[in-house]
Amino acid sequence: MKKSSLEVNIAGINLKNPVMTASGTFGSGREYGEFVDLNKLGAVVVKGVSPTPWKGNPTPRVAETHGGMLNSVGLQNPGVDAFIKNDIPFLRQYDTKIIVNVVGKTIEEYCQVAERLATEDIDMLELNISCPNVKEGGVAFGTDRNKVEEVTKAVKKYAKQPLIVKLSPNVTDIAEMAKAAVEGGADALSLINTLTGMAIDIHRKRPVLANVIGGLSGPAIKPIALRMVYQVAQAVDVPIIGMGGIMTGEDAIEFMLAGATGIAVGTGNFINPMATVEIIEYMEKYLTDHNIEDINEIINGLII
Amino acid sequence: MKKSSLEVNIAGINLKNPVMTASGTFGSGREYGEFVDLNKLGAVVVKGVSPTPWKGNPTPRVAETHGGMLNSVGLQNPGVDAFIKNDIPFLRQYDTKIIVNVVGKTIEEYCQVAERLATEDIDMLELNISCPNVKEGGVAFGTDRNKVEEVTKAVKKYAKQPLIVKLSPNVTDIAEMAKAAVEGGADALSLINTLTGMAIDIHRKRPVLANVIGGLSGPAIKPIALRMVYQVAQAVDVPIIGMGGIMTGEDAIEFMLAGATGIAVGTGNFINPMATVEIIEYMEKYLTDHNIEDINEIINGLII
Amino acid sequence: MRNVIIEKNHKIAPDIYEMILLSKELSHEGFPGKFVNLYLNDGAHLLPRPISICEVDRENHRTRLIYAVVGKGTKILSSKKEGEKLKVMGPLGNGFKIDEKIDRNLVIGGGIGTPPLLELVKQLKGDTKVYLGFRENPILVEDFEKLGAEVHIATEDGSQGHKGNVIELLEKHDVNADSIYSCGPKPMLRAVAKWSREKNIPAQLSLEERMACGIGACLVCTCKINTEDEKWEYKRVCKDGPVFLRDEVIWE
Amino acid sequence: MRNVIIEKNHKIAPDIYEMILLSKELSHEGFPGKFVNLYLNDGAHLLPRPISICEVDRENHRTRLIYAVVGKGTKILSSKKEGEKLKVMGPLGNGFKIDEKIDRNLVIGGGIGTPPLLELVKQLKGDTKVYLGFRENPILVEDFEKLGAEVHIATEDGSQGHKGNVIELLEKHDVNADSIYSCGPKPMLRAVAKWSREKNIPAQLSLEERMACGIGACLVCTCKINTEDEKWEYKRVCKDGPVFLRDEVIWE
Ligand SMILES: Cc1cc2nc3c(=O)[nH]c(=O)nc-3n(C[C@H](O)[C@H](O)[C@H](O)COP(=O)(O)OP(=O)(O)OC[C@H]3O[C@@H](n4cnc5c(N)ncnc54)[C@H](O)[C@@H]3O)c2cc1C
Ligand SMILES: Cc1cc2nc3c(=O)[nH]c(=O)nc-3n(C[C@H](O)[C@H](O)[C@H](O)COP(=O)(O)OP(=O)(O)OC[C@H]3O[C@@H](n4cnc5c(N)ncnc54)[C@H](O)[C@@H]3O)c2cc1C
Ligand SMILES: Cc1cc2nc3c(=O)[nH]c(=O)nc-3n(C[C@H](O)[C@H](O)[C@H](O)COP(=O)(O)O)c2cc1C
Ligand SMILES: Cc1cc2nc3c(=O)[nH]c(=O)nc-3n(C[C@H](O)[C@H](O)[C@H](O)COP(=O)(O)O)c2cc1C
Ligand code: FES
Ligand code: FES
Repeated sequence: MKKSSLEVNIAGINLKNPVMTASGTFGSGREYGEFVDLNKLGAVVVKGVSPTPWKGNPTPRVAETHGGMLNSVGLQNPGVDAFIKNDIPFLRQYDTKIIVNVVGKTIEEYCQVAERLATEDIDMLELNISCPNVKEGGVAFGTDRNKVEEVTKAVKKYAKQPLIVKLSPNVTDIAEMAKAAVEGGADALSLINTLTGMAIDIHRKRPVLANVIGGLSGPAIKPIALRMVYQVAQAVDVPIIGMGGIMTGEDAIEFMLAGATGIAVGTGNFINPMATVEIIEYMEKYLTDHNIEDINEIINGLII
Repeated sequence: MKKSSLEVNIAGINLKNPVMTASGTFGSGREYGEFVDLNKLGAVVVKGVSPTPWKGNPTPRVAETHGGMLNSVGLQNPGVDAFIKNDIPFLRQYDTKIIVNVVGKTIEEYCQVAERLATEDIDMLELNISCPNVKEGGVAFGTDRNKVEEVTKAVKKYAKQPLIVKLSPNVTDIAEMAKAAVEGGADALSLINTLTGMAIDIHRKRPVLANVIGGLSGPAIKPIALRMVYQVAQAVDVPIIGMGGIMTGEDAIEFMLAGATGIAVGTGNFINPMATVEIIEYMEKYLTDHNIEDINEIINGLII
Repeated sequence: MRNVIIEKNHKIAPDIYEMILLSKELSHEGFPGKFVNLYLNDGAHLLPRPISICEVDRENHRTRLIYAVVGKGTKILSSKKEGEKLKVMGPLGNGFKIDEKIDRNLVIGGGIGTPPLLELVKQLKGDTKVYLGFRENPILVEDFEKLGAEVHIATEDGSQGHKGNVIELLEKHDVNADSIYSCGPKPMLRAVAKWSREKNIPAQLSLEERMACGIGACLVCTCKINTEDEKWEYKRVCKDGPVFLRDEVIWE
Repeated sequence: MRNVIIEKNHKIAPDIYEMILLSKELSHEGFPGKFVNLYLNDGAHLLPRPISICEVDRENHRTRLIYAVVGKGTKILSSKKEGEKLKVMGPLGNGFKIDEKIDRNLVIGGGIGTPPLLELVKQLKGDTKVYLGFRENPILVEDFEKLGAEVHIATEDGSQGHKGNVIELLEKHDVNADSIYSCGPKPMLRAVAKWSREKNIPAQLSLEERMACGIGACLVCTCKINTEDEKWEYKRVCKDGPVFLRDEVIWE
């Protein structure tokens, strides 16, 4: 049997394999580049980029929880100009796709970033309407069906690259949000962003995070993420990038069977910097063991 | 310093301490009675009781997940008559409060159970409008603001004991659901029920649960539960029973600081059958260490 | 809950381990067909693992378990060191009922369902025939033989004994008996149920189901059981079983 | 990521442990003020724990860590057995910058911030004074003395040396120096910053912040740093630090 193919296509873009990095957990690839050969990755999804520099929230910004972690970084980033200047040339040295996570406080700000990136050498945009750690924008857009559609539609006008919309899991009906994004013109969906959570230092009687509430990520949330990917795959026809607690190749295959075309590793990188490449290796093994020639055969392959 | 008091009052009922068992994880106390002295517990919350016997869902009904578990029991129970005959007399042998979890497929069914229990020797009712494992009733009532209010109002008419409404975490805005329940007449609130989740057997390409989707519980969900208890405590004035991933005394204190008057242990019992009594012991120690005479002082005691 | 010491924990066949636990209470309460819940003490894998009691040595306070490494929990179990402590709950469940007046016992085991039958055979009175089926590597054969039982083996790959399954072997030998005790994979138990019904021999079958509490409180481990009044109801494998009468069990 | 062997892991004071790791690379790259990320291999506690390099023995490939048990992660760490393997990332971060032309070094340590200063003192040229403050039980005093440094101790309970804090002791001794290196709890660092500014002595301070990745990718470990162009920006303690110049740090 010849080597199985891991290539997938998301909204017209060919990825050498389905494995990406989750926004905000991998910087712009520079730091993890010391541990992981970036050429091996399907795509690098960079941290959220806003029109102007954002400082983010005060520290502590992280709390460990059972099988997961809370973060309240709050989209600290140097702004789209610095990103274009420093990070695109760096990433373009590698044979991988570049997906830029776009953030803003208003619809106009989201559009500004998309417009500014329109002529840049990047492969896709990921619209982040699901960050729970900022007061304006972020999750405020991601939990209201109409706003999801509105912001997607607005950004779509400026976007020259395929547009992924990243959904928030902090909603009653994820399928409805997915439909709203698709109606707004999303070419693909990614999910899930973090679930809002909290941790308390009982001896100081204070929240562990300076921001009180943060976003929960890591293996603890995997069953929720998987359920949402499955529900969204039943509801819409655009490709899905699944994430939430993926640590191993087994986890990644679960997401693909549930309906994801691509998968992303976030918190998993912190726990095992080699997670992404180990997942790619496992995918090859899984396909060989199961006598499957093309990874596309397992997407949405769940038998009910 | 004299021994600190653990006594709390929930909707007029005095509990010797805040520690209860979460519905559905402790049967009617009989089985765990071999490991735990039921006289020590603040209250025993029994499994969901419906007007007629319910068979529940097919097996497998459980899947272990990282730091948690999924269940899809589907409220199997012998019906309210069998419950009254067998379980109330058993539990009344012990010096603890009895809280009955009430389930139904329609508003009428919920009311029937409340009516049937009106003359029985039990202490409180817990209205379960948040079970994700049944097709009708359950979470269908718990994720719609208006239905929450409607079913609460209806059951309140028949309830002779104080009425706790148990909220579902699978919603965009937990505070809104809490307000709806209080407007419907809830004397107290309990939260959270399980989060819907999923697990896949990648080699069989099938869901692990026969029911495909189940309810996630255990320490993995604690940060989410804690955040919701905190948000609800800011939004309403009725007492809150907090639960979701409580395993240790430290966890329990976190919930009380966030605003819970009582706490319940569910999945924690499976992992450590002695969890409830160990939590009670820890509470005493915590109060002594912090020089606090009355546990009521720490409720909602979070410093922001 | 007991905190017991692991006296031994070592591989006895490919992916099969033997663990000896030291505890007076455990060994004294360990009757055939009962199981223990083993707590892994691992933050990712919280639920206890149910493992049948294979054999007890009451004098030396030993309880013997035989387990297959099939997933992450049993993998963790296999890495426990001798001398370490292990949290154990049990013995749990209802085991095999032994009728001392019975003459001809037939014990049928399959794969990793074989271990709990060892203590059973030790306690059975009368004549006992043991039929065991395996995919490839038989386990515990000598242990059964040492008890003086007549042991017959079937392997799917034919590497030992009859090539094929254990029911074929029973039919080939035209076995008869007064009572059957069986534990093994579901397809085998189903075949044993069918065969024994045809032969009109009463049978006790030990079932398996995924569990959480292990003591009857959570209702996740149910199986369909015939009842008199109703058509059927879900009973708890952990508390009402794991051993059920053949005619109670409804196969899906 | 390196899989290294734990040569030693034992208690040296109440709640304080010493761990010796065996790894050529680690010992050769371990410069003063850098740290390692230790992976606990526990399903509940996933994030690595940052611990400073206390001392390296390049010849014997040893890296010495001194850590306090303050929570669940360090508790797990303290239960690791000698001979076990440990996953380690590092050495990470930017350590102390040593200016070889400087004559009079002043090293100020507080509590569990003392360990990383040992390798520093070993490498400093010129005259070195070491001032260490503790709540009660001083650690590593003999180790510093063995290096030929002049060591002064302050304890809050007065059980050893000066009763009170280390700044009081510095003032009492009217210490002067050309360069200060300090690591310890935030209140102490802040006091060192104030004192050194008054004395007009340049100082390098090693900061601490809760971390996730440990390599600069996730931005959870930031601290406020003065910049030329803007008023201030958040810099990463793990990658841009943990050692910063006194005048860069903005105290909250
Ligand atoms: C009453 C009873 C007695 C048993 N006796 C033995 C024995 O003596 N020797 C032996 O090797 N095995 C025995 N088993 C099966 C054993 O419990 C499982 O193989 C084991 O739990 C698998 O755990 P894992 O983490 O390695 O597998 P995983 O598949 O990773 O486990 C995931 C979850 O599913 C559960 N699970 C997986 N397979 C089974 C199964 N077959 N039965 C029940 N739960 C399962 C696990 O307990 C865990 O909760 C028995 C099971 C039952 C119910
Ligand atoms: C660069 C650096 C070097 C350090 N060097 C040493 C050293 O040499 N010796 C030593 O004893 N300690 C050192 N620490 C502190 C040490 O990392 C913490 O004490 C340890 O992480 C606590 O873990 P825990 O699980 O026991 O505590 P918990 O409070 O249970 O930990 C919960 C979470 O908070 C984090 N955390 C808690 N306290 C701290 C802290 N003070 N600093 C950073 N993160 C924290 C943990 O890493 C974990 O993610 C250093 C910290 C940093 C940032
Ligand atoms: C420290 C941290 C920072 C994050 N920053 C961003 C971000 O800038 N934009 C975004 O869309 N998601 C962000 N996320 C969410 C992740 O991309 C991902 O959706 C989430 O963490 C779930 O995946 P995981 O469990 O694999 O981490 C961040 C997550 C973490 C842990
Ligand atoms: C096996 C199982 C059965 C449950 N059955 C019920 C039930 O009958 N009624 C109910 O209101 N909640 C039920 N729950 C939810 C729990 O009461 C509790 O809200 C939830 O598990 C979160 O708490 P935990 O993390 O401590 O388990 C059940 C949970 C489990 C795990
Ligand atoms: S495992 Fe809980 S009832 Fe059987
Ligand atoms: S810990 Fe991730 S940037 Fe410092």
